[in-house]
Amino acid sequence: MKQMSRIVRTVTNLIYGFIIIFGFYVILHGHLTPGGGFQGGAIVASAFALLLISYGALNTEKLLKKDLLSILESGGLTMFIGTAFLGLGITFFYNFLANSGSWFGDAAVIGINPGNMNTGGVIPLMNIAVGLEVLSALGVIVLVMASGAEFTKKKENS
Amino acid sequence: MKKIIFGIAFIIFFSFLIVSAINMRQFGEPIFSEMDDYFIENAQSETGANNVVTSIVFDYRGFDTLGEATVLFAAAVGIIALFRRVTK
Amino acid sequence: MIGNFPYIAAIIFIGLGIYTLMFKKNLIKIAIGVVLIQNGVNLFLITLGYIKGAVAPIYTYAPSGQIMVLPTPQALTLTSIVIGIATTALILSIAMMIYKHYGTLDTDQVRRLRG
Amino acid sequence: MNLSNHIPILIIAIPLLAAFLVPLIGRINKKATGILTTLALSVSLILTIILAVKILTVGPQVYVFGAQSPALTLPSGLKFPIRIMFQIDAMGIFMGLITAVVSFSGAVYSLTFMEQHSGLDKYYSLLLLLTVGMFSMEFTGDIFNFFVFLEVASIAAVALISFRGVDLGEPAEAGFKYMVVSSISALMVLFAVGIFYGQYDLLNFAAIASVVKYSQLDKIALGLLVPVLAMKAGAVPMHMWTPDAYSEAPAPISMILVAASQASLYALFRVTFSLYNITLNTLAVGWIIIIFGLLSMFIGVTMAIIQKDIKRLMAYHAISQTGYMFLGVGVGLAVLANPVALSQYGITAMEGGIFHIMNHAMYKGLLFLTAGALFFRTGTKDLNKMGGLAHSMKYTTIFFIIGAAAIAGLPPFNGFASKLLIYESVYRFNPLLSIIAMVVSILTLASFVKVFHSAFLGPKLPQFREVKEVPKSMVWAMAILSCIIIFFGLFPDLIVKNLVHPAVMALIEQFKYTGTVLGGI
Repeated sequence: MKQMSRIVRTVTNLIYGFIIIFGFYVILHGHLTPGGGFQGGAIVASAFALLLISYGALNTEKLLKKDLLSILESGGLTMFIGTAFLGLGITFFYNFLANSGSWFGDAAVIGINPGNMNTGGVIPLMNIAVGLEVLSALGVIVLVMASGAEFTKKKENS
Repeated sequence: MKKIIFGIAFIIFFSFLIVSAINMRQFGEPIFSEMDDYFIENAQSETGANNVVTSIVFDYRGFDTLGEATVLFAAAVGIIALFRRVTK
Repeated sequence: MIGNFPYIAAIIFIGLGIYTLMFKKNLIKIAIGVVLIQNGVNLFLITLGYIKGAVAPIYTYAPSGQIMVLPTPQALTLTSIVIGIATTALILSIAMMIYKHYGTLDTDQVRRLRG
Repeated sequence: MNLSNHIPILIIAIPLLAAFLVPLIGRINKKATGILTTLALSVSLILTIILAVKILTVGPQVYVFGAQSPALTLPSGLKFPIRIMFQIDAMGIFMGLITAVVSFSGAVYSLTFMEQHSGLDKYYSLLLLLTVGMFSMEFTGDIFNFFVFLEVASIAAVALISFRGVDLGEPAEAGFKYMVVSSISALMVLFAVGIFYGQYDLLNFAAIASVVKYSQLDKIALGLLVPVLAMKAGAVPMHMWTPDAYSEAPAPISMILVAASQASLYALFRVTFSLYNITLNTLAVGWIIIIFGLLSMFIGVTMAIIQKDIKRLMAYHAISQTGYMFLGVGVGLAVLANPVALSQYGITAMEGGIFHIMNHAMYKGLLFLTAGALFFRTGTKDLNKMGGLAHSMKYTTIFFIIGAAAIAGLPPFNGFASKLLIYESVYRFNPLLSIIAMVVSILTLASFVKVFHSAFLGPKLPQFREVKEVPKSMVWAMAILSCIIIFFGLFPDLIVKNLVHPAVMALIEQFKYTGTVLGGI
């Protein structure tokens, strides 16, 4: 994959940061507004895909390290299953933070309300964990497939 | 010959599915909704999250979500393994 | 009958996917067939949750006095969409690998394993 | 916090956590990945045995995720469960034991078998994920959760089958076939989930079983579930993926794949017995399953005789042996609505079929491992190129003889025990079926005599002069399975009475299955 024209690269430079910020916004507000870890992670990964098609696989690999993303992926999943393990005093996946008064532990106003960030118990934590996992997993998949395509093409020419 | 067998199998399967769609309950008018009513009424007080879908995804059906994240992880690991460079 | 049209639309998706799988010979087209079936099944699931005139099941600034659609199918569809992404990515990678080794995507020429 | 209540989830969560950590640890130390995997799987094997003892003495266990207490299936004022739960009865734990033993010995075997390959951290991670997927498929009481873990198992299996696809084309090809087959079957399962959900607004197996009416839609759901699960189990009209996947995967993975297809077989029995039970037309559905079995037995063995590739030959035998399970359990299903026939021979036939599941996992696993050992030392899978290996690979030869005798149903081994149960009970149902089963058994014996002759007997070939016995970890893995085979062969009554009979009764007695969740036993 070669890099695309200057117009595309300039527009990418302008917007990819905003896409990533929007993705993290969706991840963090998953328990209040439409969205959540998967959707936000997919949005961030779409920014990676944008970088990839406008700059080409080889240039993007300098910016996004595959190793870093793999570590982030395992870390996100470990955090997710770790949060589930913490509920093991009662049951696996027990929401031990909800309505407890500590982190994310405020009781929600029942019925229609403007939303309070500090609610949801373990749900925001799991959203963050899954968000990290999805963005890194999709990023790794896109990067590896793109560089693999380059790899297969070279083999074909030689 | 193979195409004829495939064609017959396809037609049988497709009519099977169409029959299921026609017999399905009316679109937009669920008959039973006990489980979902419970979620809509109690999700806010039990989990504290405003978004009922998220509270189902991460609380009531959290194990599904773990499985789904695992599928994505498995696919990523599998793709890295498939495109690994060094072969001894 | 006409009230069930959304289900039939989903079924047509699935049928197209099965047709592609059965009669097409290109590995990428087979992958597309699998994706079509996925989309059809996801569409079928999500239509099950709809209630006429209802709003999304989210309490943040929801319109007052409205009933809400069933939330479970949305959660199930979310799960199955992510699984679909993973399946598609793996299937395409394997197709790339086959192309690397055989230099073709035609199933008739790829088949080394038979009998 | 009392950990003994949490055993069902720990069996799954420990390998899952290990699977997430293995890629991280693989960056620091490559050797540690295999050891960590073996450790995690041995913990889950021990926990499975503890849970099995508990279930067989106390009764079925439920584990509700995220509830106030692990056994709280119905929160106050509800008629049906709302959370995901594990529901493990004697049948579920029977399959769980198979999975635990097979995956543990697979991991031990892999320690040296896979040593020369690169990307081992990914390999072990995927192996753990495959195990987790199988365990969850067998333990879960939620139909959507079943779909999710079916996908976990199939994606991990595909990645493992095409693990050698970097160098070779054939593994990638086999992986592609398996991927397409398993995604179609998973999606059809999902469609059936949608049908059940749309009708009853329920996702729990037991809750659906208590309300299922066998309406037109339920018939369609059954018509979708039975063929796709039979396809995943490798029954004959849909068997095209089986020989490719089994023969192209690394040997320990072929062994685990056998157990993975049996998890689908278990799901098929679960659907027909626990979900529908006598609401369906048992005679018709039973005969459909019997016909699957007959076709699998006969076509599997005839295709096996003409093979030259040793793993492909064994893969066709795996199809053929799956037919016995279909036959035994199918006869049980056909007479399910008839209490007299059920108690006379139906239960015995089912005992034979269910016992054969475990026996088959053990001896087919052992045979795949010996084939892997031959491949490890000689570098070929072609029977015509092998010969005289009995001189240099003594242990492997002994293990192969044990496995071959067991699969052919010779008396002191476990295959004989389960096959005898099937023959004598099926004979009372329909003599012709029993005769076909015996003929297939004889053909199996003939085929394995041929393999033994061409691979092990004869003079020592010059190109294999350097060949020596395989490393210790591979011998140990094969020894574990051989010991189980011999033990089962010597004391079949003990196993049938304590392990197989409760499993069969758990399938037949639907009210117990629903009662565990909904109360009212």
